[in-house]
Amino acid sequence: MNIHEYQARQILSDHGVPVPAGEVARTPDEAAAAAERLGGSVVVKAQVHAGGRGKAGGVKLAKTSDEAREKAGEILGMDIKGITVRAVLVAPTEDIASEAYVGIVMDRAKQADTIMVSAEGGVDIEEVAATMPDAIRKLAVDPRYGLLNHQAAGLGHFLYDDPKAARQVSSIIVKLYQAYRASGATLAEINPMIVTSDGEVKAIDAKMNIDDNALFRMPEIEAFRDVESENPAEVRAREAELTYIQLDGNVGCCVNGAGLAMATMDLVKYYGGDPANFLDIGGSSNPDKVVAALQLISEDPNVKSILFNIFGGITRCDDVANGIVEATSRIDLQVPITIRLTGTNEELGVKILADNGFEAMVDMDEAVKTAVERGQ
Amino acid sequence: MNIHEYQARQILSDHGVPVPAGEVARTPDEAAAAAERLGGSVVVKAQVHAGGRGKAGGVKLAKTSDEAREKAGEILGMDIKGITVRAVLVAPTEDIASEAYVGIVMDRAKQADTIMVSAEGGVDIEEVAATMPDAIRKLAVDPRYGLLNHQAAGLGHFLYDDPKAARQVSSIIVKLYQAYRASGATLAEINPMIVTSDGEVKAIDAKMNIDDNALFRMPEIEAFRDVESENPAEVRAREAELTYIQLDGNVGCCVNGAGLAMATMDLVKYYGGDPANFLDIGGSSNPDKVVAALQLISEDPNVKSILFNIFGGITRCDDVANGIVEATSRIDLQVPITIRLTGTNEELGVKILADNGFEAMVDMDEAVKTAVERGQ
Amino acid sequence: MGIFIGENTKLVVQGITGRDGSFHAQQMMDYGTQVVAGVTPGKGGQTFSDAVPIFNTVADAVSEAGANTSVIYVPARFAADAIFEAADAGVSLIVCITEGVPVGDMLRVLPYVREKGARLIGPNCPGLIVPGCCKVGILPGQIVREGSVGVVSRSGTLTYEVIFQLTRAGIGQSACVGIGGDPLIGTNFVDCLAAFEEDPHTTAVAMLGEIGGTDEQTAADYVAKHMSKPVVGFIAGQTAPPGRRMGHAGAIISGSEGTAAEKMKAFEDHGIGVAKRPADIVDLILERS
Amino acid sequence: MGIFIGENTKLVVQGITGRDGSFHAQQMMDYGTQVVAGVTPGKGGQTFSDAVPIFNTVADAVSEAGANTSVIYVPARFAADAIFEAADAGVSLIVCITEGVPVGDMLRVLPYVREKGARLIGPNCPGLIVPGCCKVGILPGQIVREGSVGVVSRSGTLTYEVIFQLTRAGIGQSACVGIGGDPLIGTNFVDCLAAFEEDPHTTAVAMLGEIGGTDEQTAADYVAKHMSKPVVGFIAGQTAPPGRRMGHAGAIISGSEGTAAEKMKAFEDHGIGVAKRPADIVDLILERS
Repeated sequence: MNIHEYQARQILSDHGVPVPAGEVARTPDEAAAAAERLGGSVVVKAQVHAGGRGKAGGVKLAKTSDEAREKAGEILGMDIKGITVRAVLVAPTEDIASEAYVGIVMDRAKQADTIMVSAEGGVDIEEVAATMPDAIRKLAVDPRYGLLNHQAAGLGHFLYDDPKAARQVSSIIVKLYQAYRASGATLAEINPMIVTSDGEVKAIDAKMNIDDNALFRMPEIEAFRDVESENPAEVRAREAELTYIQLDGNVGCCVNGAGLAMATMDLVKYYGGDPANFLDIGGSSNPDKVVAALQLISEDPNVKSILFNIFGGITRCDDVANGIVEATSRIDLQVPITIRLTGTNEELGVKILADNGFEAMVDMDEAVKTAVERGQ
Repeated sequence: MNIHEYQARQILSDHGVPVPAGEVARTPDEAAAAAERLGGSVVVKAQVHAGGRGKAGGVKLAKTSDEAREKAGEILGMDIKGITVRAVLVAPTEDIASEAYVGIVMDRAKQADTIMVSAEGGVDIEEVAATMPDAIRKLAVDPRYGLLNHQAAGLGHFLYDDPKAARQVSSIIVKLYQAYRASGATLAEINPMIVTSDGEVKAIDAKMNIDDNALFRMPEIEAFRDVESENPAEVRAREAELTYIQLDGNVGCCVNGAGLAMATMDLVKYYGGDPANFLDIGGSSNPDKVVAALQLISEDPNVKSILFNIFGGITRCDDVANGIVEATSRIDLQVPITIRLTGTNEELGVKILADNGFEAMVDMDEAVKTAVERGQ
Repeated sequence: MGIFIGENTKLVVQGITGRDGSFHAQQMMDYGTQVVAGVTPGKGGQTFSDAVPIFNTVADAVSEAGANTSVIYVPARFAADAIFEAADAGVSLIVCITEGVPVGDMLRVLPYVREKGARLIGPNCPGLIVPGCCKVGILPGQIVREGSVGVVSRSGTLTYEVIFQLTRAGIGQSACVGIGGDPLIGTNFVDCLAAFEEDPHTTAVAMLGEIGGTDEQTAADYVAKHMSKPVVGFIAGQTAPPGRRMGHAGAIISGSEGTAAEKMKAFEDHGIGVAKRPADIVDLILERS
Repeated sequence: MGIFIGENTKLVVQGITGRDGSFHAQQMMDYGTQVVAGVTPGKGGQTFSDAVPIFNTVADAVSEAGANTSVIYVPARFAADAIFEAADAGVSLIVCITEGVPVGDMLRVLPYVREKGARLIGPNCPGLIVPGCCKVGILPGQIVREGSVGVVSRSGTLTYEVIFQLTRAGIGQSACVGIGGDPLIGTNFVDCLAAFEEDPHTTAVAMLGEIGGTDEQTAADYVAKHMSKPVVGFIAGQTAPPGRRMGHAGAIISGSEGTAAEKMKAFEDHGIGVAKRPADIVDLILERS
């Protein structure tokens, strides 16, 4: 789960990371009032789950509260990579002497959380990695021992020559790691980490991703979920316990299993079609899920053809067949539907479909080819 | 550091271990009032840093608050192994179906905290270990992973056949371990851990020892220190940063280093004397410590001869010599003093002593022999 | 015969009284797997399906029923505990079917399993099967066929699909292993490839990857350096949009975006036959065997 | 010559700018030890005693000055961090002089040091010395003499006492090691006995124990089983009152009360010469060499 910058700032601040004051505003007037309270000049930053908001014009400076109202007015409602900005963060501007990057991410290959730091902060860290790899130092944290103080101190000395700044940032890294672990995060980034002109180290920006599977332990972080800033269809899918990602093709796909779902999309493309979505109904046999899935797909106006590709394992073909029958009785489908059904309880499922006027195929390639043709 | 039962109960309760209500009382009236508030019959238990208080009559039942006043009156002021009882714990009696033992102790050989449990609780666990060793199960906790849930569950199933009691006690063991680790303990014991007749598992008694070296991290536990229940001379020694244990011999010993101090006491015994104390002035060179040490020894009425045995390393002989001169000018010593001084700055130290009328020896055996003879 | 499991597998089912555990315990028994014990804390002493003793702990299942392999069907929040327990009890193979285990839990579990000298397959995997001999997990027994092609896959149902197509084409399998699709897993492609290379009954290997991570690239390198047997591969997710879960930092760490194109190129560069669609696996195997 | 340290020892002093660190760094340099670096975070770039470069981290001291051994003089609350750092930086020997390190810190440190393949001596120990060659720690250089008796001890000043008496009697030492008196230490008697057994310059060993724990009993058993060289021993605390710090549970765990009598009996039972007083060590060594 992505959380907003202001939420990540809250988590970090709760763990003792020095984060300058800041307020969330959902209207220009709120932004003006926040700027008034903060005093002096502020920065107004779009709160959206999308990268590159700066380039998109989602970050603006304001010298007065009137100016903050004006800038917030420009940013609120703006569309950044398809997502409408509904909130801004208003934070005081800082007197910046230098900018660094500090991030933690789970490294699959090393099977360890890995801390990355670079004195080249405030810019795109991928570019730093590409052009000056030595400017980045990486540290894999042994999960049995956690981040050790001397490791954080070593990163501090790598970042700053000034002993005071080095000490401050190493303490911040320790706290950032604690926040990361305590939140079930898989990513936490501070970019930039600044040193002010009077030598204070502060986290100016904050980005965190949370492991969905860990959310059950942290209702306070689950509560950060901002459904308004997500695709409404995807929100509904999650509520129905489906994994759904909307794309812009014409063949709607409903598959059990993520790997098979991706392979199905690939095959749609292979046969000249374009997948309208990724949709995994998972391993359950609940017919309600099938109904919810068909509902989601049928509401996508781009969809010209619907494809079911079900390989029964835990999922039982008869349950899926019942779901399809149930769903089509409730939804007035405007597009053709192609069904591939094999595996556990296949015969029963095929019979249920046949009894209700649906044909089922056994071969995946044949089904995909047919669905693509029907969508043209 | 030893802490009292009522303090250990507090720590355990703070970590979620089910400990029945209980109140500390320092007067018979307080005990009666506590019994009144608790209602029903109570147990009145002496709070002293000494084992075997039950056998010594320091634990009594009371059916009414009047009886609680009476029993508290008997226990308060009682002498248990040389320590005066100044407080009692008043706790409700419980309806006990079975008693078990649960303890955690740091195992030096395994270099791990080790949990011990036995369904044979409420009795002397040493006796269980001697007579029916299979009734005790031990589990060494890997410090890198901490106590794992399945390990606690396994101990629970070892203790109780009843699944509910097993589940309860394994959860208690997890919390006990957390309390133990969070307090810097080197020992935590619950004996007995009871199952009530309605199937609830509760900790009825609690004993904890805290690592002195960890106290700096835990001011709230340092605050538990009960100087009134300690030997006043030992308290003063600790305040002067000396390690002092009073014994009942006649040769007062002042040594630098614990091993040498013990070897010196052994040698006093070897030559027919009896050491009056263990006293380690440590590795520092502070003359004030020498003054404080001599003060402590000279106040012990049993001391008939005083022996200094100093092997200078970090400790400098001249500092010790200055301390002896300073101390003897302030204290009117009634007994002979024998000084052995060698090592760092030996010549300077010997000269300072000689200038002030003290003779210094180089040989440890000779010095000890002399001190023993002078004490006879 | 097969890899990791076989005639000597004595299985304990952790979570045997649960919905999935009981269903699949029966399926495995029906397939011929020696299910010697079940574990459900608090239900020790009971019997599953009139035949399998249930214990409170895996340690009991090992000492009293001789279990040497464990399969885990417990809910996600208890899965890490279950893996710790199995490793601690001394089983040599642990197969964790459970989906949705927190990454932070797996971070702690993996070094523990390694230190105990056990092998973990999964989590979030369908398990493994040696056709005609033994199955541990949830792979449907009816789609496999005895033969000599090793199948290793990060997916669940996609694995079934490929096995199904192989079997329909008359190509049997020596063993099929689903290693799981989570970011942190106990057994990776290289482990399975090495086992297939050593297994005398395996003559070729089909490897099914997915987008994300770099395990396929590492495996490709391993194939080029250490394998004599032909390997063919497929990557699911060629049309997937850039991953939303793995941020920029992840790509810097791994030095890769984890795209299907990268992985397919690694396959090609290291002599692995690249299937554009699952059905191509069959042709490639026939060509190369 | 010697054990654990020698001509090839290149020492980094952690806490070199502190009171104890600076004093003993100078003492060690005067004795001839190659002190190649000091570490004090934030003072990197400075120089100690006009000769020794100071670094911010031990890693820098290893990579830039070639340190292979570390000695630690930092305050107790930072000692565990310092040991972690030294082990992580790859030095092969770490000598921790610091007294008062919390037991809970040591519990975490010890497996880490072991995993990194380093040896830790201490904490709360005087360090070690190879007479005429190299000293690491705080043992006074003027009381030792080159020779062939190995000395290993749990104590501080008692070690000096015994060395002093040996030297006065004309008996030199091959190496003297103070292993420290804390409940948790990195190197125990057995480790040192094994090293002395292997060391061609050592002909006999004096072992100085204390009450508490069972390390001396384990050592006695080791001597009987694995040592060809004569060993003599002394236990301090024969007249000590029953330990106040170790409760009943500790005795059950260790199967011992840790008394001097038990330890002396173990020595006797395993062929170790038992000294009743420190001075007896000299006679026993003369008898048995």
